[in-house]
Amino acid sequence: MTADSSSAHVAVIGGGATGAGVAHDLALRGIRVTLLERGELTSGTTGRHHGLLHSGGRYAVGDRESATECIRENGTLRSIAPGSFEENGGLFVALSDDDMDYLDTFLDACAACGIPTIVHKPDAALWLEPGLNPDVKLAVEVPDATVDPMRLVLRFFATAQRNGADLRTFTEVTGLSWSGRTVTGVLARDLVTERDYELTADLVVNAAGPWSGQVARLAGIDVPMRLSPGVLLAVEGRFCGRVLNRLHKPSDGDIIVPQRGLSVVGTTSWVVDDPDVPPVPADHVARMYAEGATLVPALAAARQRAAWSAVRPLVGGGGATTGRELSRTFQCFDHKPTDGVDGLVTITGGKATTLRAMAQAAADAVCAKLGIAAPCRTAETVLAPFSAYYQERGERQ
Amino acid sequence: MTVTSQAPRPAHRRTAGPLRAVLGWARLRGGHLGAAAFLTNRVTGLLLVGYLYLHLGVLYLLTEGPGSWASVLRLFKNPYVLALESLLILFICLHGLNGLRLALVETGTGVRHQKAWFAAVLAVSTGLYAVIVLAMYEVI
Amino acid sequence: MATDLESQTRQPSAPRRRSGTTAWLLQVISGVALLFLLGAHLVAQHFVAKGGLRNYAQVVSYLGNPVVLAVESAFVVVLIWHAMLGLRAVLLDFGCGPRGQAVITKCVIVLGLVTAGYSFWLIAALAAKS
Amino acid sequence: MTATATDMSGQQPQEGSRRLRIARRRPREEGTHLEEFTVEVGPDATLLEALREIRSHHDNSLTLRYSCCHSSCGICGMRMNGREVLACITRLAEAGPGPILVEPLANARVEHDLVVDMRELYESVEPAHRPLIRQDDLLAGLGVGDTSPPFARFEDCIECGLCVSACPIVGSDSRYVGPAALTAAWRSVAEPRGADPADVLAWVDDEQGCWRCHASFECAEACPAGADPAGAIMALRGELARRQLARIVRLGRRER
Repeated sequence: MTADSSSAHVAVIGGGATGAGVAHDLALRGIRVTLLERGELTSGTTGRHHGLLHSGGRYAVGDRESATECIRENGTLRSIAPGSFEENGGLFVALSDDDMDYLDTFLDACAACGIPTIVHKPDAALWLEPGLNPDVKLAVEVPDATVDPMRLVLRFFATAQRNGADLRTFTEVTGLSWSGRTVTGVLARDLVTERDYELTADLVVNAAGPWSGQVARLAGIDVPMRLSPGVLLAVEGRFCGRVLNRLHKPSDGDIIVPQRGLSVVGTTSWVVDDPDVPPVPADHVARMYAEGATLVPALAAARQRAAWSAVRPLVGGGGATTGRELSRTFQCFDHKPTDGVDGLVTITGGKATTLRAMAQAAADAVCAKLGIAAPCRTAETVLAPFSAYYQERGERQ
Repeated sequence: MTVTSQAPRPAHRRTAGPLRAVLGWARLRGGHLGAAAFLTNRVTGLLLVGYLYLHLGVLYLLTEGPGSWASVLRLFKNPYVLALESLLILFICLHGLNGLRLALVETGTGVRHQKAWFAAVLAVSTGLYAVIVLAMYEVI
Repeated sequence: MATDLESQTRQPSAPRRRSGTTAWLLQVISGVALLFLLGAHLVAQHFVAKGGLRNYAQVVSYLGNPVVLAVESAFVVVLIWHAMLGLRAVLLDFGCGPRGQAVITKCVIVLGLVTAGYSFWLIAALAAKS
Repeated sequence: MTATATDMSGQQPQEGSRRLRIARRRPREEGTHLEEFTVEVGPDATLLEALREIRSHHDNSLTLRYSCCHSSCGICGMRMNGREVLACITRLAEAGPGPILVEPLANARVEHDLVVDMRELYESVEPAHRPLIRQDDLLAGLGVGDTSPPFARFEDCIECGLCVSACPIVGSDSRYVGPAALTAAWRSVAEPRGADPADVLAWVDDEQGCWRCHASFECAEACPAGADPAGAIMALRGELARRQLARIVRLGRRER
């Protein structure tokens, strides 16, 4: 295996948050990276995210591992991407008695995960957020923040590109090239010039999000994906200064994320098979309005700007009917031990907030497979501005 | 942060040729009052400059003595010329009042109601025009 | 007259006088002045006289009065200034590139001077007749 | 996918077929040709849904940009029947019956099909310090902001380029800085975050800066994010005029 990182070449499939993180991490370690995305960058699930930089509070009770990771990454992302966040914090709002019963378990879980919390009595909560439901019983403040998902991820791409990564948009992977049971590269099709070509690589990383199952099937491998779309509703008008969560066991429609002059209400979840055309059921949209209005009554009369759905690429075998109770940690499959196919790694699952940590784990696995000893430095490298991606991009070959 | 004082010279955007530029003016994409005001101001302005030179030309006949000026007066008795003269008044009202609107709006005051202001300009101009035309034909 | 020539070839960021603002302020001031001057001109010349037109004798006697001379000359100056600046602003939008726009500015200045010259000659000639 | 409302059983309400004439163009080729597609979409389908339907079922060489699907990222700007829109929130029904003409934004170099080069737009905003996060305290429709603490939030402008495409003056002169940059400049003057407003004002106070605008208000009509570029340009002019008049008054007073 090549020990010298500068000659190693890794092909990354998928231009979403995972692809961005991996491309940035590998490029920072001196590895030559070529990323292939069949549309524009972040045009998959990444761009449709409601823009919450998790404090982990929402998963503290149910999924301690994820919550701890979220709060750690929350801090790291703020330091490596200054100026990309509305750092107004978030409130977990208790509206009913059973919400209050959930309070103690919530506070203990947050403490256990290292998530700082401040408890506000109703008048203090209403002073912070005048739009809140007047019969709020109590609110717990956590360090949530909001982010522009496209621009944050583009910062990773811009920095990767600056470090030599070749980002090929509108290029679709149509197959893999083999030597025996080892993947030696990808067969790609430049959708603009309609030209087919082969791209050899020492390792292929499958970071195609909800489509990683389809990409793995190119190698005859079945990755146990659970595709769980969620409907999100954007209404015109900013109804809260900070993120508002409902203080109860995670369920549908219990979050409002302010985004510029809009308020985004999320989300629902069910399971589908086809990631391409997730429907936007009308009753889900209605439920978003209703649930959003319980947190902020004025939202009931707000004008709808858009309702869309994004597919969460969750990991896990059969049995789960809705996608929610599956763990939110990500999975990194090295297909050599499990499927006898070398030269292909699949990374999927995980959340937007933990994209850096997920990329670190994946890059570590890639370096191990390539026999390269290069430490991860993404936690202390400040990212380039997002516009640098467009400004420093060369002409399309 | 100091301003990168060199304003970017957008290299890629070719300067559109005159024809496409002019077509660009008239692209009333939503047909909204703001664009109508922009176009009205341009058209009336150019017409008024045209009239200025026509007017200066006609006045030259004054220096030729009373005979030639009398023929000019006869010309202006012709109803069609009178109708054209009245249009001149309309253009003056439109351009002048819209100019006031712009003077006000272009300092940021009332910019949110700029369409209403132009509607007012249109109303006042047609009102004044009607009064003057009636006066011109000695109706009032 | 129009903003100084070298201002359009200069990069916006170079240390500069306030030519942008001055041109706009002058355009607004001349516009407002015109409302009065043009109003005075229209009323005096066309509305006072019967049938809206003065005959030869009336024109010559009207121009004999020094106050009228002053108002009419001021009117000529402000009108030509406003007209030229407006004409130039419209011509600049024809999109003929920096060189073309420098030519436009020169032509507009020349046109303005010629028009002013002719107008003053005209007023002087008619005033002399009275 | 965006709001194709379907009931839970998953079948779409009655489909309508719409004809789209899309401007196609290969990189580095000058020629642009129109290709017509007929696509089956729901009654309140958006332009983006129709284009994605074409891309996945008719011709995947059709290239376009989109990401957030709810007008908050700003990269799906294009022209529908000559009018600047964000494809993700514009319903096909707004285009009226008959074939719909879909073109890339004007006044920008077309890279391929509906994708334009965003570099100029981002470069033009740089000297205005690219204001990104602003202080705000008014909450929409609640109007009770003055009591609660102010919060920081992203600027309204999503840098989509619709105003630059809509402006009739930008097409006529490539040196004109453009409404997007002037809006950013006004935001830096109105709320200087570290930038020196006089610096920014000096940059826009030029014939190719805020004085080149002739108030057609096309940019304000086209802006999908309520950033009101025209209002910003007029505010810049007002600020410059006030400073100039103040300077004249001071000069007058000093001479007496």
